[in-house]
Amino acid sequence: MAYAYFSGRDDYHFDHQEITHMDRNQLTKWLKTPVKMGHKYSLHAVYFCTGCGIIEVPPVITARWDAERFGVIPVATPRQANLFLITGYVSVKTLKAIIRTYEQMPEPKFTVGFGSCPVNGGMYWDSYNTIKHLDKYIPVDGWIAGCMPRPEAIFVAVVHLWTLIDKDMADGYKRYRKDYKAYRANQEQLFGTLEWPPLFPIGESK
Amino acid sequence: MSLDLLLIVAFSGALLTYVFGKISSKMRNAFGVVVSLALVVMVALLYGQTEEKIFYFGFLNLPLILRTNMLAWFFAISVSALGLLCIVFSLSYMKGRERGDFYYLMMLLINGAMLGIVFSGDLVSFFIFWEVMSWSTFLLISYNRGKALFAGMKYIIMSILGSVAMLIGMLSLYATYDTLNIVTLSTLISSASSGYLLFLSIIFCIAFAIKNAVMPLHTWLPEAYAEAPSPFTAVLSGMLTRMGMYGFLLIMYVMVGAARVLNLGPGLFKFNYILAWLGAVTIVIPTFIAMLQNDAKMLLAWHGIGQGGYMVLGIAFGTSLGVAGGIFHTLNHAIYIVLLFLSVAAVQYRTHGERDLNSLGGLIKKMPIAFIGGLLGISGLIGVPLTNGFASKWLIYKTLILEGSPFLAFAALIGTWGTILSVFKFLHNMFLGQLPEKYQDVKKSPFSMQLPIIILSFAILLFGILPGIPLKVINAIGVSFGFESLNVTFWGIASDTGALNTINIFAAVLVGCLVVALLFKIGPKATPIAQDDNYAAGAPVPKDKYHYTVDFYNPLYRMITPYLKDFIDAFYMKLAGWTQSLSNGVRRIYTGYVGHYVMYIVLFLASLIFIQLKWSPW
Amino acid sequence: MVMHVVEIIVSPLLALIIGIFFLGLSRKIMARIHWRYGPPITQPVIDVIRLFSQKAFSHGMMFNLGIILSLAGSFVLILFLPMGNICPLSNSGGMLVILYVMLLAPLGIALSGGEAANPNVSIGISRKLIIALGYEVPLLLVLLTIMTRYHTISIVEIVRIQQNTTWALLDLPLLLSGIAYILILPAILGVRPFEIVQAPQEISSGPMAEYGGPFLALATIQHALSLFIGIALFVNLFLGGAGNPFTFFLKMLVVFILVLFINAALPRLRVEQAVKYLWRWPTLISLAGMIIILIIRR
Amino acid sequence: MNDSLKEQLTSVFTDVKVFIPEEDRIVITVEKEAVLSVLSFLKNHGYSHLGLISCVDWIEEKKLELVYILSAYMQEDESYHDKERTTIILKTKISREKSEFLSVTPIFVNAEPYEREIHELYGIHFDGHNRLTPLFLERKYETPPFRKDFDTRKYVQDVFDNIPFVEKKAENK
Repeated sequence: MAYAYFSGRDDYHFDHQEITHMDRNQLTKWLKTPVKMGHKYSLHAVYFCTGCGIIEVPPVITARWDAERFGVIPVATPRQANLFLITGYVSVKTLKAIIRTYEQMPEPKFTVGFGSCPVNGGMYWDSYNTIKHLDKYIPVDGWIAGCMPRPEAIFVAVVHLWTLIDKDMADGYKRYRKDYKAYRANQEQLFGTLEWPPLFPIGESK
Repeated sequence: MSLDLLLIVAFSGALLTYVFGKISSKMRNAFGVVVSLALVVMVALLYGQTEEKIFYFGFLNLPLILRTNMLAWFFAISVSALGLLCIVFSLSYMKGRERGDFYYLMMLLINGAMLGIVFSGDLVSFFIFWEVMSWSTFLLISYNRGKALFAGMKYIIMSILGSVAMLIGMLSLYATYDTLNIVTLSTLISSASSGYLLFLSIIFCIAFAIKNAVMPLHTWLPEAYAEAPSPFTAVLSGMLTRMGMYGFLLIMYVMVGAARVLNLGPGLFKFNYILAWLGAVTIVIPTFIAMLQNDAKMLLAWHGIGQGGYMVLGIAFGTSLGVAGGIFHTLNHAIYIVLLFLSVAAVQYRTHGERDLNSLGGLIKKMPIAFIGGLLGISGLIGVPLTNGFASKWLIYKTLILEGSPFLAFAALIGTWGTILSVFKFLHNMFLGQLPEKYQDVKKSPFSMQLPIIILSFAILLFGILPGIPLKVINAIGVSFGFESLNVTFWGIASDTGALNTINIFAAVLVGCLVVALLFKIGPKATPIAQDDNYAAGAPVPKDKYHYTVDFYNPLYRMITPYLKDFIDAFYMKLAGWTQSLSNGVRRIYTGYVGHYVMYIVLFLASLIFIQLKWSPW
Repeated sequence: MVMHVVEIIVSPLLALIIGIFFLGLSRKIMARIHWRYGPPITQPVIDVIRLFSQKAFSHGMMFNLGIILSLAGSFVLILFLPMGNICPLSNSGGMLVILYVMLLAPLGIALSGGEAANPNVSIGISRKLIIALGYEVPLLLVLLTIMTRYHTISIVEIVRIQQNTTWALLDLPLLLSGIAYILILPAILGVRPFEIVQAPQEISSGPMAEYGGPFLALATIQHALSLFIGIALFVNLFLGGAGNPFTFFLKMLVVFILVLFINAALPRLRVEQAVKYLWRWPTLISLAGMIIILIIRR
Repeated sequence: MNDSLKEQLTSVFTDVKVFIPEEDRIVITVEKEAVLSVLSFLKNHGYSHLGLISCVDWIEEKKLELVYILSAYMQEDESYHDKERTTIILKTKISREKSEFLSVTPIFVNAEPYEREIHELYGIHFDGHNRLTPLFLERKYETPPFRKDFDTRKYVQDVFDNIPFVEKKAENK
């Protein structure tokens, strides 16, 4: 298969029965859980195109694979977004921008790493300047493995994200709030000192 | 309450303030406030009275007459009230500045002189008070030396020209009718030839147009406003310049009378029609020049000129709506321009006299009261509904449209849109945007500065939501001019060709805001973050590296700048240069050698003899 | 009296529904023009629901008040616009009030965005004000022409006269003004080629750059309402309003789809280019229209 | 043409080795003292475009080799001259321990970013360069990362692998 998808969580099992299928037109669900449904079917994405992944994005959002069918559209600023898609390797300098952008997104927010490089470094596994595991610095809700994944992989990721949202398992932002101390420590261990103040009061995280 | 007592209080109060200043500054401040407060009370007690007092000082055996009526009261109350507010504001603004006694003396003197102008019932006392006002204004404009001195020079020269014009008119009137009593004159003039009336109107209107800064006689105003001490600039812009409006009303509708003045002159070139067009020009051009200013007070000064255009346009158009709108706009303009200048003064007071819009910014969190003052002030200046500027502008627009002169209406409306651009730049560059590092620890303005700002902001909203309150007085004035009475309600004008009902708008806006606020409350509460935590492509926004409201309207500037130079001012400057060189040439005659003088005398006698021999005229 | 209250409640809701519907329709039609399937027509509703559930960031008091003021201004403006036979505030100031209440929306957005010291926001605000000055010149000329022609400043009167006689667009002396209005309609609605204010590719959606969560939801609603207002004004002034809300809606739909095609077909102009264009042809045409009206009245 | 240039070079300069591996390519090897003069000579002869400066680490012979790639701009649109087709590769070697060299920014202004990059990645100090500030890298490296003796694996283990997974950290607490 041209792609594989797995969650950022260990307790999520790849199972075709469990996967949520398109239920946008079921009014009862809308009345029961409007917030979940809203988040599922209006994923406004920030495409953080760090590397080769940039090539896969244009076909996804234009006429070939029209992502807008599912309400997935790119937006201009992270303030307006709730999906953070990191496509390609992450160098140390880029990580700074990624952390800042992630912290500027309003909650709830979902992160998806696209390609092998953010997963574990991929072909840059021993590079002197590429951080290997993105989820040491910001929480990641799902991965799309492959080098490069096909554009369809993004839609598979979106479907899995629906499932995660349905099961309340897309909780990256909650983990970030909970373990903020650890994340901040990791970031500072890499960069030395960060020039922006902590997002949450450090003492609060337990 | 008698008028002479009022004026005695005004002038003696001014002198006593100066004397007390020599003793202690606290006493001086207290006494100044008390005097101006007393003036407000006394004027307020005059409401609705019509009395006339005649004094014979044996001055060219001309009587000095004081009289009051609705028009005079209307101007007097705004003069005294705004004067009081500016004095209160000055208390902390002038603290620790040199020549404070002189400042207060002049402020109170100008106050009294303006009261004298509006209460004087004959042209002699009118002229005397007018001169007192002009000269003390000159002294205050050049209060801080340097550029201010030059501005004051410009002002006093043009003001003297105006006075000369007025004097000529007075002399001709005296020669013709042998009296300068306004009431008597108004009855006598009605039988005069229209040519003479045209001459009178033009000669007087030159004087008043200079004071009211109607184009092309506006050039003294920008520097004068910019350089004068800020609280006095408020008085200058709010009331003193508008004495010109009082003069216009006096000559056009009191002396000549509406019936005659509205059809002076031939055909299309009627006197009032040309005046209206001058008003329109005065609206448009200064508004667009104001857009190019980077100096807060300069920007407001150009708007002072532009708004004066609305008033002239209103009263010159000569319908009951128009005149009412013109007079009402005088009051409204006084309120919001004073408010704006006081806000600027408050900012200056805290930022060490910083006036340059490009080096201010982000002061909203530091000086909220000043910001509210600025916001309401510009809303009034634009004429946003529910602020006072809207009501008066509405009257003017409506009459312009319905009387079928859409081009004048277009000039007025487009002036408004130019105003929006420049005043939003004013507000944005001062209070919004990026807070410079050096203003991180700016404190709130002291209470004696906040009080006038709060009162004026309240007044703007009050007259905007209930314009009927002043409109009742103004309607009485219009009726006294012989216009038909307007159907004034508390919340506007009832009419079948489009009514104004501000209370509806107010209710709608209120309810709308409440509903939207409730809608806003649906979502989770927003997290407050620092001002500089912005999205700039993942990079931090550099602090103090740059100020991105510099050249706020750069694309527009590039288009319109070439057409917006103050050609008139340049012309006057050149004229002044020529005059100076000419008089230098004349001065060369006085060489100081006795021989030369003897030679002049000999030549003169020789020419006399020659003439006698040739034509033998004697 | 009860009828009046009902109108006051109904007309903003109707406007809101129509505006949101237009937003969805525009996305669908644009997608089809791009040979895409496109989102469902209810997508804006989904977006708004989602946005209301997010926890936004606020830069201060003015940041909240400005957006509220702007949306409230749009709601108030709708009360002045006759929608078919519904016009709650018919005689409270007429056209002039409409002209000025149109200010509140951009002013509120500008104040709100001003407190967030974001460079993109400042650029967007200045662009918005410049383009507004650009299209106000011909717009004012057109409105003054109509008010002079029908000799009233009340828009309800204008609609009534057109209902009795004929559409202003078909009324020959006003034809030029109508053409001028059509030329500036994209600028009023802020669609391409005049999508200068919130150019997402250039200045990351300008004044909206710092909005997220409920703020963006309110901004979206405000955008929908502004679409409604711009088109409703045109329908009222030139297409003779309507007898009942339904025909009114149909007329609006036609105009809106026309505007959408323009939007899909054209690229974006620069600010100077836009202002130069607006001050050249539409202004000249509307000026000619006004002169014609003046000659006729003499 | 190339031969004529070769003759000129050999005639003017003493210690240059010029050889032509293939058509349109000239490889010049000079001592590091002569680099600036040869570059200015070539520039005066029309090869006024400095395409690239790169660096090679010859760790066995303890040398760092700097490579300057020059070419000429097209004179007219219709046709090439073979001069414009030619690419000149100028090589010089400097010592690895005392890695210092002269900046060529006086001759080619656009050499500035190239030299900053080489300074950052190979640790060569260029005299006469006005700002040798870091260009790409966020972190400080004790041995410049493009030198052959820079142990990437070890560095990665020390820096990136030492940063713990947040989940594990949370468990440990």
